[in-house]
Amino acid sequence: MIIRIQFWSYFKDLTGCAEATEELPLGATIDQLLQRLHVRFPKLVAMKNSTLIAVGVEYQNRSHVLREGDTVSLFPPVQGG
Amino acid sequence: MIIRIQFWSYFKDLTGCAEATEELPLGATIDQLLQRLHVRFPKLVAMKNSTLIAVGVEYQNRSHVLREGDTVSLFPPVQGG
Amino acid sequence: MRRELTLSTAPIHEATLVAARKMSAGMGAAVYFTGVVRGTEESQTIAAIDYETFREMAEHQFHKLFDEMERRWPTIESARLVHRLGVVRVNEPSLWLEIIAPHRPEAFAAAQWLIDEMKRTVPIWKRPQP
Amino acid sequence: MRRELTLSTAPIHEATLVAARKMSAGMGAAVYFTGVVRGTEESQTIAAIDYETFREMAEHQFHKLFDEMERRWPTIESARLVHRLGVVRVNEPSLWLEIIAPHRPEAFAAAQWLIDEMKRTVPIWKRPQP
Repeated sequence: MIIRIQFWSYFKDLTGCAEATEELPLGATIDQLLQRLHVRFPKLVAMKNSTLIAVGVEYQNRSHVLREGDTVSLFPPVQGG
Repeated sequence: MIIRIQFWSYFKDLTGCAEATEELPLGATIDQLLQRLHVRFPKLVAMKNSTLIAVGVEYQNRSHVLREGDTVSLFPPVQGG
Repeated sequence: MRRELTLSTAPIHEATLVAARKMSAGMGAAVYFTGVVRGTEESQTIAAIDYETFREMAEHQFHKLFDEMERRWPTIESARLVHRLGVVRVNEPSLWLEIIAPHRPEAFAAAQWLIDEMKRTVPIWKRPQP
Repeated sequence: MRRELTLSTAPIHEATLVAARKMSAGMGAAVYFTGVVRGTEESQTIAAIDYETFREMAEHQFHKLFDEMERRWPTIESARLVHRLGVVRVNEPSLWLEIIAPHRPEAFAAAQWLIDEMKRTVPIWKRPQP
């Protein structure tokens, strides 16, 4: 299945792009997606422990199972105000 | 000594006046003043436990010793806002 | 700490007060409280509240509170407080307060503290008008 | 609970927002918070902050917070929040919030809670500009 990925804030600088796609096996989790992305964008590895993850507009944890058509957002801690 | 008394808020309704004077012996306390006023304005007696007392612009308690020229204010609990 | 105290029968124009804000570059937080006359007082419908003050003492007590506020929250840059006197109709503001500080927590804490203390010590009284 | 959310690059006109307040006769308290860009960020002098958002998610997360606020403080009549996006210069407001409630305590509590939660969950990020 094809998963679309969005990067926000300085994660765009770290990856050099705002969006990417990955092809993953059916039933893959966010954790599996992150492993792929850490190979492809090694600068994200250092951010591992502070990375926030959303599918669509909801936060999800790393064990969340992805589905065809999902858009996954990765970003650093939020700082509104 | 002559002490001037001011009544505020509904204490004016209870006494029927905004100001009064009392002649008290030198060294008299607020407590002695209150005893006089309770005789003169009996409707103040019911308010005894909630009466706030100031000399000039400072709160004082009942044992405070008055001085010639003092202005004593008596009023119910404050309710700003 | 800059302080500005107004006890007046004039209506409170919040928009004008807000527009007059002064805030230096180190300040990040402005907290405002507007107290408005409610249509009921102790479950009775009212049309207005008549506010009375012992002005000289009220000003003195407010300045004591500002002094204490400055001791408790030394980073606060400014406090402005307006309390309306006389007849204030339902839905009109009777109290307006602005606290300016570098950060949120002290601005919120000081604003709440000041209103609580005012209600305890500043000689202002209300008379509901039916 | 009435709610109004604005995420926009337009400057925040507080006086206009305050003048547009709607408040029913049962309400006695309006609490405002204005967050202003400070001249230093992590002890570096800055000229502005550039705010970025993931708008669709930010709106969704704000509305979840409004829902939760309504559950926690059911007496609150209205919440209005404006967050500015893009470049906001030092001394200009980036955040404006209004909470209207019958009484002070819930208005202050809800205002502080909403800002704290926003800073935890709403996808908005800052980039200081030298």
